[in-house]
Amino acid sequence: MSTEPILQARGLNKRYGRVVALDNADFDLMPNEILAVIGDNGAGKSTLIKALTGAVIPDFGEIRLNGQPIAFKSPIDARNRGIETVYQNLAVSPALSIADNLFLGREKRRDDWIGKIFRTLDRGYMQREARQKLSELGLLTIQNINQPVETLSGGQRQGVAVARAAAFGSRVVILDEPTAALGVKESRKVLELMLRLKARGLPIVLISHNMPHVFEVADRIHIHRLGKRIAVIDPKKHSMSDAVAIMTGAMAPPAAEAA
Amino acid sequence: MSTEPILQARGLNKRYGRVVALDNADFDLMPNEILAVIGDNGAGKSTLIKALTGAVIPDFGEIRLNGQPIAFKSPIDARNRGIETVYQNLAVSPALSIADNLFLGREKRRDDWIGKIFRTLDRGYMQREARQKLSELGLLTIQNINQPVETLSGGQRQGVAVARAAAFGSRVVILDEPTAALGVKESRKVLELMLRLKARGLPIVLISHNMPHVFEVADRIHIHRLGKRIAVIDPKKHSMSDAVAIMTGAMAPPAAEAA
Amino acid sequence: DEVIGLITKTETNPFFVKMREGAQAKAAELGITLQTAAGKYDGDNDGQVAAIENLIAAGAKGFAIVPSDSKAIVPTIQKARDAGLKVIVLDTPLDPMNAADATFATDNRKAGQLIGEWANKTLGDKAKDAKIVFLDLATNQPTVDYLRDQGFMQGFGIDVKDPNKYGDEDDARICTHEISQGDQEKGRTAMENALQKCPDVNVVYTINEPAAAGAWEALKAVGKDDGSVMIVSVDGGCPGVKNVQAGVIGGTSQQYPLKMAAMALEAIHTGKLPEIDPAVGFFDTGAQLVTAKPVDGVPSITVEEGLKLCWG
Amino acid sequence: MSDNASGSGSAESGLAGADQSVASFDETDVGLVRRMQGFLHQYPTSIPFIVLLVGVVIFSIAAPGKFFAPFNFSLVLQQVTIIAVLGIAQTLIILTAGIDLSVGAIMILCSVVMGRTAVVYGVPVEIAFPLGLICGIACGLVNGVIVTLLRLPPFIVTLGTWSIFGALNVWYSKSETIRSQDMQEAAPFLQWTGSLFKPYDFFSKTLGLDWTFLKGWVLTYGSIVMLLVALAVWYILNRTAFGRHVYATGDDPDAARLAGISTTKTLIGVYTLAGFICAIAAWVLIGRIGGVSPQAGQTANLDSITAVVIGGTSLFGGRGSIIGTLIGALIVGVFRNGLALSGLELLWQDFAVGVLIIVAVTIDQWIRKLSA
Amino acid sequence: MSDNASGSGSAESGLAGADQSVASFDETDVGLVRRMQGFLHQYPTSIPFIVLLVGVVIFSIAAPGKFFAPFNFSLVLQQVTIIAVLGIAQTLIILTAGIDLSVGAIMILCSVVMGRTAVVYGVPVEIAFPLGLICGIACGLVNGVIVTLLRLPPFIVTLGTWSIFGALNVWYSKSETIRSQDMQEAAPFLQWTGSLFKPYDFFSKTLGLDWTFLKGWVLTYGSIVMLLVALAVWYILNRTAFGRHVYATGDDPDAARLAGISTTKTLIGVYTLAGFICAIAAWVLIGRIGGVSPQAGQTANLDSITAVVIGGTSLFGGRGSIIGTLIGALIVGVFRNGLALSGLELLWQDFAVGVLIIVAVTIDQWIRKLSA
Ligand SMILES: Nc1ncnc2c1ncn2[C@@H]1O[C@H](COP(=O)(O)OP(=O)(O)OP(=O)(O)O)[C@@H](O)[C@H]1O
Ligand SMILES: Nc1ncnc2c1ncn2[C@@H]1O[C@H](COP(=O)(O)OP(=O)(O)OP(=O)(O)O)[C@@H](O)[C@H]1O
Ligand SMILES: OC[C@H]1O[C@](O)(CO)[C@@H](O)[C@@H]1O
Ligand SMILES: [Mg+2]
Ligand SMILES: [Mg+2]
Repeated sequence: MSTEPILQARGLNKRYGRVVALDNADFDLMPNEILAVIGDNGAGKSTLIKALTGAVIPDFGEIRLNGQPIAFKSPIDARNRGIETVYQNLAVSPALSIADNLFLGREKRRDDWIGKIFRTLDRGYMQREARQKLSELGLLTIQNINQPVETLSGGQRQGVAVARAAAFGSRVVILDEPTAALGVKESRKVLELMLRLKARGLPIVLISHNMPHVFEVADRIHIHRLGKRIAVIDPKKHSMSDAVAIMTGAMAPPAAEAA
Repeated sequence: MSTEPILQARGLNKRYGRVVALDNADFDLMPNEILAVIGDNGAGKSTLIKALTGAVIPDFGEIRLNGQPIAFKSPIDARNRGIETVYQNLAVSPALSIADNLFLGREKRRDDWIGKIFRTLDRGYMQREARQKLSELGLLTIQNINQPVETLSGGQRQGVAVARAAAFGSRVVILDEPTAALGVKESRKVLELMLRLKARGLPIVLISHNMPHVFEVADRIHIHRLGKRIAVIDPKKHSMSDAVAIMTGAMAPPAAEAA
Repeated sequence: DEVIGLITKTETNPFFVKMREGAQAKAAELGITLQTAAGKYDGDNDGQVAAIENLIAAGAKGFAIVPSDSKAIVPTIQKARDAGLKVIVLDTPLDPMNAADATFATDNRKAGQLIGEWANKTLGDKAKDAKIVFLDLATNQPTVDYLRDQGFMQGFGIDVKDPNKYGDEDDARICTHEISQGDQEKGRTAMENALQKCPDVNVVYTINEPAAAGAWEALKAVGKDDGSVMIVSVDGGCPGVKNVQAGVIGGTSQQYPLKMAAMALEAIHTGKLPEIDPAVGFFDTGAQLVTAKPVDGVPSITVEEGLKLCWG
Repeated sequence: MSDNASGSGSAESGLAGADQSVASFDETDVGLVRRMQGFLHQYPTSIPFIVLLVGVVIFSIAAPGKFFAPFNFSLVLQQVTIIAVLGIAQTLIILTAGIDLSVGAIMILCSVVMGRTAVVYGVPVEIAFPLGLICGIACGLVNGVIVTLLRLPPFIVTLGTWSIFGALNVWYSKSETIRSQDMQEAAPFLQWTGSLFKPYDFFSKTLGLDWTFLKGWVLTYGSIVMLLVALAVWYILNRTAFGRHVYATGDDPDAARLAGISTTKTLIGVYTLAGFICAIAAWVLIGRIGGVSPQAGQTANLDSITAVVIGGTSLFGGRGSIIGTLIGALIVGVFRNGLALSGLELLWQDFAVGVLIIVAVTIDQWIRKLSA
Repeated sequence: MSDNASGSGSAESGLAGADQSVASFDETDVGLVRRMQGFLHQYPTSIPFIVLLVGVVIFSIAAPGKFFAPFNFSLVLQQVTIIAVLGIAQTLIILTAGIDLSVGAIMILCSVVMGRTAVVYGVPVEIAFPLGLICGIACGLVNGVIVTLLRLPPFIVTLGTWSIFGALNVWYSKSETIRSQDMQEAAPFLQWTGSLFKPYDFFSKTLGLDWTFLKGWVLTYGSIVMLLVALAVWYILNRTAFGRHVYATGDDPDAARLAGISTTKTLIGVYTLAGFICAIAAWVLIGRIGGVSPQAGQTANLDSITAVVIGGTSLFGGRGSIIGTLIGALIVGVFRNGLALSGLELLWQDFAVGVLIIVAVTIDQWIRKLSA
């Protein structure tokens, strides 16, 4: 933990009318780690990562990427800086096909002169790639890659979103409950994928309510409660039971690690 | 298993264009049991329960409620027969408040003459009830019961849907991945709630990818694969590992119990 | 500071735009403020009601109006007169006509009659087996619509049955009535459809000159711009008179909107009304037939004269 | 797998003694700005009202003496009454994510039915008037039944019935206008909505109060009818189960159906109620023009939709309010009236109306954002 | 807790050797009906085409000899061209869940700019024509910028600019008509869209082919321009990244933004392109009426939206097609033309148009349901 954080936030605040979603929240993501963020429903986890990725503009607070202060105006800004996110509500376009969704915003053009002049898309390539990415996630039940996403099952839809983030993240990958709707087999593939990404040197943020998953892959665990980070624990030094106790307020956060 | 099933289906079929979602699927729910339905993503679980509750009209196949053939035309028909469902996509109205959503379709009128003549709603009552139901589920972070549901966190939203089904189910309660977005604490409350409902004599269908949850509460496990029921197993006689193996096709379904 | 109003049917029909220009010039001459308003479409009564009310609120001395609905506007005009405003109606008389202080208008039935007679006499013997297409204004037949249409028939020698309604005649020479909404594009479509029904048409009556121009394009497209079809119209706008010169329109009844407006402003400003023939009931600002081929017994003016008097 | 991972059971043992308190945050920052924000957030319909007030202030300066006068305000109110009533009907439809292009045609048809039946066919007004109301209900029912049973887009259905009701209007009315004088003789009741209510006289006569500040203010009974209709529909939308179903149906029809609402019944109810309100608008229309004009109201569709949208109701359904629509209608009315009095050339009045509509909604959105 | 529940780890041990095959189902049932169904399911735009054919058959019977003739078909095509071109512009906007009430006003304004600049101000058509196109682009850009930067509902924005562009039209045109003859002298190029293309002559002259079945068929160059515009926009929508962004933006703007699409750029692009297409429509309009009439096209907004909706595009955005719009425009054109030829009384023609529109879309929905 001596190195500088890749992504850092201090004193983030966000209120919606009378509801306070972020209350002076801090955040640190270190290079090449898997950081899990856990917390009760409504604790403000999703709002936190939305604030970090430009999907929500915090009322005040500071965000730094590689030590530089940044102020993303939109998720595009974050994406252009290599931060790829799977939002909890998935952010897929229901009427578009699986392949279209996977490549949304970074469509591949044909390499030949037609592509150059007429900006024609290389649909064959994108369909092949899409099929392969989904197979890697074990989503074998998808029968038709040109099916609109709205006709997919809940888990298949989540698979599309995860495949997209994994395929394109170049600096940070953030996953907000990526396995919530996934089956046993498919969840396993996503965990493997995360470890593969980490092996490639990417730091990952994982929001999850699944403690076994969290304790399996996380290097550090950020515990969020009532809009703020109340502790960061090392999964090797604490049990799941401790984590849950801290997260729900049953146990005081360990002094040293309290944020 | 000598008694007659409460809800039964034989040979259900449903295809969407070239995609076959249900392929001669069978189904049996016995009185006063918790039946778990498990299967890969896209196996057809959600389509199965939609077909059972009138949300989707099967192409062919037979459904019986208490031994009587039925053909629900819409979810209202099912609800009027006491079948209450939490659909995977939740079926909440984003712009309406939590209280409005909880009582949607069975609003409570004022008891006095004003309510009789002007059909005035008893909003105070509905708000109090809503707050209480959510507290029972441990969703304590909801600060404002008149907040539109769209402003809730993913888990809070799921809590609203579960609370609604639990409050009003009178004959069968069907839950399609009710804890997918819930935290540890909140999931625990939902499991407890299911056991309470069962104690009240209600049979319950639980679709879930969470094997520990399934094996904890289920009396029987219906395993769905590629659009059909391939086995029904007894969680006391089989391990989670067996269940997953059957569900993913790694193991042949046990002969006696194969559907 | 004296305010006088002018309310027209619409804002885009050149007829009303020129009327407004005439009024503006007069207002500048008299040193008064002109407050203008218009309906949103031809037939918009409610817009005109609001316009009158606003003039009352503005403390106007009086106003001139081209009523969109000659009956429905009457109570509101009464309200204005009760509030002390002078009201002069232009172009389209009220029903009853005396609900206004005065009416300065083209006699639309007479305008129709002029082109009807001219068409009949020009055709001569051929008139008795003419094939006539009518490009009218709208399905609901507002006053100008039936007045001109029925006037044409009377002039042409067709039994009109009910003189305040078209479509009830049984003369074999009438081939079809189509709706043009006084619009060039719709006029063309109407003529195209009419041609399908009446391929041997030789007379086209049009409600106004935009409709006539549209009809011409349709005829041209099928090679009937060779003089085999005669178009007649009403308006006498400059483009219309030039079309008479070019042989597109055979004859048109010219109206004088600038005169109507200027006279009205003068009258309201001075409070002196011109002499009105009680037999007619309104001050006829005149309608003259403009044609390059005059015929005996139908008074007309030449294209050159028409061009001097034309508007827009 | 880390050695800590021993199943959900072990994780859950941490639950014992979990904090049961509701999240709460100190509300210390209660300055004026925050309180304003809070107010606007809670009562978002007050925002178009602010925009309306801004408009009034501007025109009071732009057209001094003429615009800001009780008489002129009464005028504006009269001028917007019909569109406001149609706007209420339209709001109901738009809340269900529909659109009704036939409101204008229904209104005219019903006014013709009321007026012509009473005046031309000499049927007593006690029968002709309800007949007109039934006409509205029937038209609305037709729309509703086609929309729900054939599952067609409301745009198409009402575009079709617009043509159909329009043709029926031409057929029944024979395109004949009914004059005010004839109406007054045969069926004065139909004109009642146009007669004036003078609050000052009323209070001084009934209660003996000499409220001089009320002098000069007049209202038509039509405006009062409009307010009553608005109140009733507001009540239905916000205080009855049907109203909640209207919002739910527009918000997400699939979710509403899965939640057990009969969207069919709700939609048929909405279209029928809207038809009835159009018939009320017909009555107001007769009062306003004194008689019946079969060609009135061609821009009524667009005008009513405009009032709804300016009033903050979403064309995508599920979000909006009746009060917004009333204010939306007033905003447009104030702009048109104010510009007419400003003495601007007609052409530039049109230009200004366009600009002002955009500006008004911009301000509205801007305040909303600040108060979010 | 059952004794089996020993964490997810134990459950996952069952995964070893999981079936890796893709789900597949026998496609045995390949009767004609199923193949038809499959075809319709895959090519849903063929459905409105079927409805169009049904309309053609009906009118061929109802107006024998007149309706079913090459010449009449050419006419119908000419009659719908303007609305079809505007409909293409409108489709782009509606796909983004917007609506453009200003398309008609942009078209007129641009036709006035092209025509008046060339004929009245004597500017060479090489400058006047591009100026007209720039006018369209500028109008569209204004719409797009206001919609995105001020985040206002497109309905309001284009309602406002409709007024504004309309005022500019009155101002620049002085409401003066330009005659066909004057246009022909000063700028015949602007009329080119109205001139006739005869396929038979073309093929016999250029290729020496004597295709007699083509005799009698004529097309205006305007219709050809329409087809080219349709083709280009179809290509943009379906074969370029921009097109995918248009659909995504309309489908769910929040999701599109989160997925990293600049909905602002997409929307500005769409409105600008639509403005450009309106300017093309202006050119087609000049060809059709020969000259310039500042009061033309007043019903163009509603007509273009109608074509789009009948063509199956959803007013809620994200779903629809250009081909649908062309067919939608043709369906309305065929109905109007067929009814006009049928000899029905005008009033009942209106009635029948209303009924037919509803029936057409009902059939469309019904086939869709069967093929789902
Ligand atoms: N747009 C909004 N308007 C009002 N309140 C909001 C809005 N978005 C979020 N909230 C509130 O902010 C709080 C935090 O929500 P958030 O989605 O960040 O929680 P979370 O920790 O991600 O929960 P979950 O685990 O259920 O996903 C919740 O109480 C929620 O109701
Ligand atoms: N409306 C639809 N159109 C086309 N295909 C559909 C539609 N609805 C579902 N499907 C397909 O049917 C199959 C079964 O879907 P279903 O939602 O029942 O799966 P599931 O078992 O519930 O999966 P999950 O665990 O991910 O929720 C999937 O392959 C899905 O793509
Ligand atoms: O649309 C009918 C109107 O058109 C005119 O002929 C002018 O073109 C007017 O005299 C008439 O009132
Ligand atoms: Mg969340
Ligand atoms: Mg499912």
